[in-house]
Amino acid sequence: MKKTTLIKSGIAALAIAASGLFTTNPAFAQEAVAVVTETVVATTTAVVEEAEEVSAIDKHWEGKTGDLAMFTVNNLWICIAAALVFVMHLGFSCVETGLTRSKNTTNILFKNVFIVCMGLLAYAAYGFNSMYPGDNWTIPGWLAIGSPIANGFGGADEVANLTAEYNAGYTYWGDFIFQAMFAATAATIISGAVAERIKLGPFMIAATVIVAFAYPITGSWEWGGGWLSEDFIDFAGSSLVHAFGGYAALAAVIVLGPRLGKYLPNGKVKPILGHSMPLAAIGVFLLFFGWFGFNGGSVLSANAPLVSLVFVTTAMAAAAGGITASFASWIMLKKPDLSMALNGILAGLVGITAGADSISPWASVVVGGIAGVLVVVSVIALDKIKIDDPVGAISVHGICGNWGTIAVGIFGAGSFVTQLIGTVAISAFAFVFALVTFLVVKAIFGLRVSPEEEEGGLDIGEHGQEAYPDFVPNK
Amino acid sequence: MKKTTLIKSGIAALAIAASGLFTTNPAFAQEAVAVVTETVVATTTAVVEEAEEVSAIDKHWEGKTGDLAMFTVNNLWICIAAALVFVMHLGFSCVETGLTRSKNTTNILFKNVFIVCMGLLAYAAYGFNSMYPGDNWTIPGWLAIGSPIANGFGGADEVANLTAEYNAGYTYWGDFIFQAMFAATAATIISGAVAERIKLGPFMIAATVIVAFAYPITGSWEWGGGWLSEDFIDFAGSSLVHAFGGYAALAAVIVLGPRLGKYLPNGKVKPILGHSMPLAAIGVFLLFFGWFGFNGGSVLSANAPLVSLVFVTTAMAAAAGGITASFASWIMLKKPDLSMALNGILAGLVGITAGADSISPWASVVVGGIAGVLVVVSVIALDKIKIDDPVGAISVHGICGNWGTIAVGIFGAGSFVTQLIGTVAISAFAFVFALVTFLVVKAIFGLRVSPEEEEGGLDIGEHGQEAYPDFVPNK
Amino acid sequence: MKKTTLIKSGIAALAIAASGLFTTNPAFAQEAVAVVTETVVATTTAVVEEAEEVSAIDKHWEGKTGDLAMFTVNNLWICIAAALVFVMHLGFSCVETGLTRSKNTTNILFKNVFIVCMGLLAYAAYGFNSMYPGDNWTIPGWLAIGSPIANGFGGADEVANLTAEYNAGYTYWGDFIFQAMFAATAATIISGAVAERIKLGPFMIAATVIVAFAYPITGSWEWGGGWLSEDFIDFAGSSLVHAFGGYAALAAVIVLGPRLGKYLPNGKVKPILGHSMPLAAIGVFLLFFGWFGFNGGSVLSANAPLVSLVFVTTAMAAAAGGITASFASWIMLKKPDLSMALNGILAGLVGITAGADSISPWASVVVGGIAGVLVVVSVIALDKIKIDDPVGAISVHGICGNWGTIAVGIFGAGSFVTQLIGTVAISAFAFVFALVTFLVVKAIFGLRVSPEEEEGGLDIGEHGQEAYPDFVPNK
Amino acid sequence: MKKIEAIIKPFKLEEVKEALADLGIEGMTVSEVKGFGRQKGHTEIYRGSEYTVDFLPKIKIEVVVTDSVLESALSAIVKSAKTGKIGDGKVFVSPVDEAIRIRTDETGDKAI
Amino acid sequence: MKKIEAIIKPFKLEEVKEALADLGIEGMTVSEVKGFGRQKGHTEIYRGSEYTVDFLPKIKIEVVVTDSVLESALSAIVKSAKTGKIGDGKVFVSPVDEAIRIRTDETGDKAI
Amino acid sequence: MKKIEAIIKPFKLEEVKEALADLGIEGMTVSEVKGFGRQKGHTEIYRGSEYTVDFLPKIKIEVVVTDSVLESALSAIVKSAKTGKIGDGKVFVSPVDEAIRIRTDETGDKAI
Ligand SMILES: Nc1ncnc2c1ncn2[C@@H]1O[C@H](COP(=O)(O)OP(=O)(O)O)[C@@H](O)[C@H]1O
Ligand SMILES: Nc1ncnc2c1ncn2[C@@H]1O[C@H](COP(=O)(O)OP(=O)(O)O)[C@@H](O)[C@H]1O
Ligand SMILES: Nc1ncnc2c1ncn2[C@@H]1O[C@H](COP(=O)(O)OP(=O)(O)O)[C@@H](O)[C@H]1O
Repeated sequence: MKKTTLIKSGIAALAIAASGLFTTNPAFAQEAVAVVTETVVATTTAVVEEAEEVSAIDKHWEGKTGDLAMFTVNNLWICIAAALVFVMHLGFSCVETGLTRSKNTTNILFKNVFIVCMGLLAYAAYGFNSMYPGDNWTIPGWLAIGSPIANGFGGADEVANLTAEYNAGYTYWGDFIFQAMFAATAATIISGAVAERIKLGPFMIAATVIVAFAYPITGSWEWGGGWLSEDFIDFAGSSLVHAFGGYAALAAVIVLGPRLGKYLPNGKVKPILGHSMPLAAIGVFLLFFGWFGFNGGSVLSANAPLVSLVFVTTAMAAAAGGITASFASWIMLKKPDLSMALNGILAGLVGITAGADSISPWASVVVGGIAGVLVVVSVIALDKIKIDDPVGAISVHGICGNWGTIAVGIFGAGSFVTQLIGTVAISAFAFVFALVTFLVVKAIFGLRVSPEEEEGGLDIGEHGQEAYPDFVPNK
Repeated sequence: MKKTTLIKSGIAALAIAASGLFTTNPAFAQEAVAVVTETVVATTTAVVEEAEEVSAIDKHWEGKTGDLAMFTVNNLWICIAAALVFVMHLGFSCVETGLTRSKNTTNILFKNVFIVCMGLLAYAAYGFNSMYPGDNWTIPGWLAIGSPIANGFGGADEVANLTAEYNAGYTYWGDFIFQAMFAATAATIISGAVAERIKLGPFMIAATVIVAFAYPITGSWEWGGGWLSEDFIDFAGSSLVHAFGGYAALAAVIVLGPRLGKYLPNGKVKPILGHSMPLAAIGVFLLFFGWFGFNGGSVLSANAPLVSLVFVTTAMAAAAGGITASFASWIMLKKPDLSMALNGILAGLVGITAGADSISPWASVVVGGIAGVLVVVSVIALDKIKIDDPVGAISVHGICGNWGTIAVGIFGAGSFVTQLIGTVAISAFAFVFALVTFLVVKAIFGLRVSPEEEEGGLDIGEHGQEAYPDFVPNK
Repeated sequence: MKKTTLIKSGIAALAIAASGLFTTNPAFAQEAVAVVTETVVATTTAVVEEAEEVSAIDKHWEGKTGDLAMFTVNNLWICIAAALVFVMHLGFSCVETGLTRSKNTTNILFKNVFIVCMGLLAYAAYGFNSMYPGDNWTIPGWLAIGSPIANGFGGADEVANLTAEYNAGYTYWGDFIFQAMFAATAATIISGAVAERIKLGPFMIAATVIVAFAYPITGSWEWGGGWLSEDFIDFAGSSLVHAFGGYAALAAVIVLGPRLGKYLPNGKVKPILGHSMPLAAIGVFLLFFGWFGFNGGSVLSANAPLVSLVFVTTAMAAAAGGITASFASWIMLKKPDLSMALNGILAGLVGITAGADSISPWASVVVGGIAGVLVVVSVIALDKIKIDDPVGAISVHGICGNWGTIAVGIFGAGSFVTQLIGTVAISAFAFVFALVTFLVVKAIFGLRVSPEEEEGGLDIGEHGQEAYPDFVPNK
Repeated sequence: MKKIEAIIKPFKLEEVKEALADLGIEGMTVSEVKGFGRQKGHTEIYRGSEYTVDFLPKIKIEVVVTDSVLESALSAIVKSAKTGKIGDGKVFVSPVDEAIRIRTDETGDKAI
Repeated sequence: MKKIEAIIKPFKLEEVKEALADLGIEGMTVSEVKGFGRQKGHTEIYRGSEYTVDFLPKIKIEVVVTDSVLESALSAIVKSAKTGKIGDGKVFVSPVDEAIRIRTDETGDKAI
Repeated sequence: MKKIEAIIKPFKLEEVKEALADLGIEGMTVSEVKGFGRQKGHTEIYRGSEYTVDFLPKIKIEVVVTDSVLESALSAIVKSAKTGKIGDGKVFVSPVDEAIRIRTDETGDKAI
């Protein structure tokens, strides 16, 4: 009963998100087709016309083969970078799975699959245009109401969208796909922090709301030309993506509470070990790989000096973070802790993200190195105050996201105060929005699985599907 | 005895495939070197001459730096796309391994390793030139007999092969490597469907025959300028690659029969659970990633509007497929089934492949979304009629490959009837060719391992090598 | 006590490597910041100035959009190739982890994480400038003392470093990041061969010394314009990277000795099985993928004919190696051995690396095919002489690295004798340097864990962290 | 009260369980074990070196029964686990002094 | 000397161990098993087909004790393992003839 | 007939098996267990929090023997499993009433 209601709500939320343009509920598939057909036919016609109109684009580039080549390589890089950012979602999935128990593996993977898919759709339906409103602000500099991507397509003049008239670095589509891949990241960060105890349906609803509505708001402040866009510097999103996700995760964890048995009555912390170090390591390496797209693509063109500099600063900060976290854990915890070394790499990456294009390579080593220490201290400190974050998401993305933003005010081109204001504003907004969202969702649907389900694992509880069922005699 | 004969036959098949140009049997390695030397010396000379002749290429581009830059970025994208398609083979390996039992893991991985390697070699030796025959048709529009890649190399004029004279989008080599990576995909699809019960040697022979001879035939119909090339639209191969593989898999499964214990005497279906959900999820994410190369590269240049549009439609369809399959399984099967969500993403990807460049983004959501539902229904339906496909390959690639092709007739630039004819013709050819191949191989070598081996696992039976042997005390 | 000393030494080594520019010891973080600030401020100023000076770069390209586009696509490819080479480190990690026992998994992953991070930092601090000394040789043609990367940044004229004035194919940064990714590879190769018995701290020190000081020396001989750079041909490093790593690994294994229980008193070899075939296979596929960047990027531009030819020869050699190793193991060992097939792919890749741009595709099949047989024979032979190499690193990288280099003298543009001299010189230097390094480290710190620790696993012994702890009741 | 320990081939578990259930036996405990017996292992080659896999995967079923059903349980197990081929496994019977159901504190035959 | 075999719910292991330790019991052996009992498994659906998971994950604790502590050990186990819900598990007691400590060759009660 | 249960250090399995085989003992069953004993576990730190690994990996060997070989089997096990260091493990002997070879229906000593 309740489950069905839940699903219906989920569908409803999605349907709203899609502004009525499409629905994902298969039961309504036929209706959906009908509903969609009109729009589709319209846009299809547009596509066909575009094909015929190709000459307009050709005309645009006539006699400018050099410019066309530049535009082509720029746009190609944005697309490839989008694919690399996509890989980060696999990275997140692996890290989260590896650092939690095997009985919750199916659930974690399912959440990650959902988030990527939902994120792309929600961003198309709403986020993209509300994050980059142009002049269509609802509250100037602070809030814009988006309109579905279809607008940008069906109605637009192709030359204006598909050539350098749109942007020297990419077409409208290149722009969209790169930004869309970023969007889901915020929810993925939350997913790790709330793992092993959150109800699937409510999580899906809350994550959808945050990705669809909250992420574009702070995004518009800086990248969309809003109130932070003048002096605040957040190159690829230490604050806008990572701190955003980290503080939303913090709110979620506070509402949700720690995993059973993590904090003992005697005040001791009982660690709950992750079940697969290879998965965690694969995840971090893939995140490192994908980050070349995340930061490198944020140059928003293939500009040779900048892209190559960004690759260098990104790699150097990650390396420094990995090294300092290793030694920090070795010294502070007696033995070199692989999970900390891995978190250290991520910390370095998050740390350099705000200033990857404006911080010198050796300064990036300092930024990443400090992030690597910060993450170790932060992970330990959060456990002290009973904030239970199985994968270290709050420390990696929240704390190091703040640090990275501020670091631009120290080592980069930014002003310390502006950077501080910006990162605090973004983190605070993310925290409050997520807090309200999770509280509301909790009030309506409940947020936490039963203790029995938590003990037995969410794989059985939510999915009836073990992740490693090989010794399950079944009939 | 028999095993040796088998191996010899395998070698023979390969030797034929290579048109006598090379042999992979190490026992004959010395002879092989002798045999090959002549050709090699000839082609090597060519390479050297090319090096000296570089001026000819330089001359070709003289004063056309813009054109050269365009050609360079185009060709680079084809190469990178080829590498991304290569990653799909890792994706397939992981999905297949994850969705089957651990006792057959080594066997599945070995088959996948073999297929990629063999596919590349066979395509070089025979497939490439028979798929793109130019004017050298044996039966015009229907069949061409290939000639080894060496011809194209040693004998050709370099300027003609290595500049835009060959193609505005790529060199001869770029062309080859991109197409070669596609070729092995068909056999990989079969590999998943016949997993956990097929004899290794016979599978290798059948897979080689299908990849080397059958795939280029249907390929030539459309992409090689054959009878389907006029009006039929199959952008990146919903039919030519996926439906082809899916229906070949169907034939193989029919000849082979279901796994022991899957269909109970009482008519019930006993599911055989996959042994590692993380592997399955990693596989699907990697396939999603690689698909950006599969579809994006099929633009056959780095054309900015088209490549970026294809990235968008590809991602949107995948996302929609993942979402609808999740909800479809949730509603129809009571709980959200991760393996279905994963299949749904693949379904969306297969579905959009035929029309990725001609279907609008919102229509691609519909195409992918329908594919996601289709795959769930199809997986369940195939089990009803006792077609045992451990990984859902027939549903994902066959059924959704058909759907995707037809969808171009609904939402894209194609005609419904032509699309239907095309996909049916390709699927039918693949089915019949594979049926005959597997029946012949079965008659000669037998196709199925003994029940004892099936119970004990093919890892021990075929390879004497457990995939996870850690608790095997051995001396 | 001793442990602390060890750590201090590690830090000292690193500190030296960084030429005093930074330190990774978190305990000294504050001091470090202070120490670094001066340099950082200086370089930061430079960055800012660069931003203002952008016009100088613009001026450089004025009226040359075609050239700018070429430079941009070239540099982009170098960057993307660097990212692909990075993926190879994940590949190595997976292969090594998969082919060893689960009780040493955390340790192996930690070593690999360390190597990548340390390699990048050490190469920046010392290796890059000593490998490419320009005219600053200490012993002309044989040895150069490097200077930190910062020099190249802070002091340099931006136009000279960030345009085609630096190189037609890449900026200074593109150059650095691509070469830096290569550097760590040598140590990663060693890591596999010494797995399951080496002490962590001493390994870290030895690996750092070899990567930081030895690798740039042989590198400078050929790629840095040294005594081998005239006639010797080693396109992407069959000798300079792979044989170097392989022979350094051989030295390490000789100093270290075999794993307990590998070679029985009765002269028999007791195989120690790898614990996860999926991990090993994932690793090899990722290495294959990354190799497109390793070889393709070594064209040092996006030159269409060469990059595409390199993609083809690389793929064909890998495929041939996989096939011949499969059949070689099938014939020689009765059953097709997946681990050998995987090693065969790597053997083919290593084999073609020296001549990927100068060997014709069919000749590359022969080169790769021979490498595939060689690796099988070599793995078996090394076990006969009690050289215990858990992952086959010496055979894959050492033996096949030699073969690949010599093959250029047979099938490619090189002279047999020169190639032989070059590969022997490089291998011998690597062997001797590593031998001395490991002997010294052994004398000072000890090199081998205790038999108890070896039996219990290095995960517990060195890290106190199991890789798969799920059935560990802990409090 | 007796404890029956049966070491069987893994794929026979389902059948044995059903056979016991048919007798009304409602509880049993199963584990994965490795067995060494007449069914000699197999010789394999890994990377060129031969080795013998002595221990083969088996399933151990433990079921505590009242004396009255012992005989029928034994014959049910033997019948359903038999393939007639080497390696079918063994059944051992041993005395049990007491049984307790944790949930209810019931003891003796009632607890089984 | 008696051997106690307790089949319990996995998350109760820690508590049971503590309860035994409190009695001064210094040794025990634990393994992962699957149990079949009154706590019927659950019906799941995988890719469209229903199946029953009959066997649920349990932990088996084996502890050999002297006759004198048997009673207190039993009640400690029962008390600490109880949730009162179905599936709590069972405890079986069986005779042991002899015990040997490998390290010292000690036998009998001293070896426990 | 007696059942010997030996809890030993994992890396000693091979030696113990050989020692038993030398006595002509042809069957045994082995499983992975975790042991708690005098050999106190170790304290580790994971992400900053300390915890004790109480249970150490051990191997359990179960072998049912005729009364006549019991003594020699016991001493073979003890001798081959001994390292003299804490944690060597224990051997327990308990009565077995009956043994059946599933393949042949043989019972008693012949079935072992
Ligand atoms: N004496 C024994 N004690 C304990 N387990 C035994 C004993 N003999 C056999 N087994 C177990 O029974 C299994 C089957 O024994 P085996 O001799 O191979 O079969 P069969 O009796 O059918 O020929 C062995 O793998 C082992 O696990
Ligand atoms: N007769 C038996 N022999 C061996 N193990 C048993 C027996 N009965 C129950 N068990 C074990 O005890 C566990 C709990 O039994 P169950 O009947 O589910 O619980 P409860 O007695 O608390 O209702 C089972 O899962 C099984 O492992
Ligand atoms: N009373 C017992 N009952 C069951 N198993 C025991 C008992 N005492 C010890 N063990 C097992 O024997 C193993 C070794 O015991 P321990 O006391 O550590 O070694 P030692 O006796 O050599 O000092 C333990 O890990 C545990 O598995």
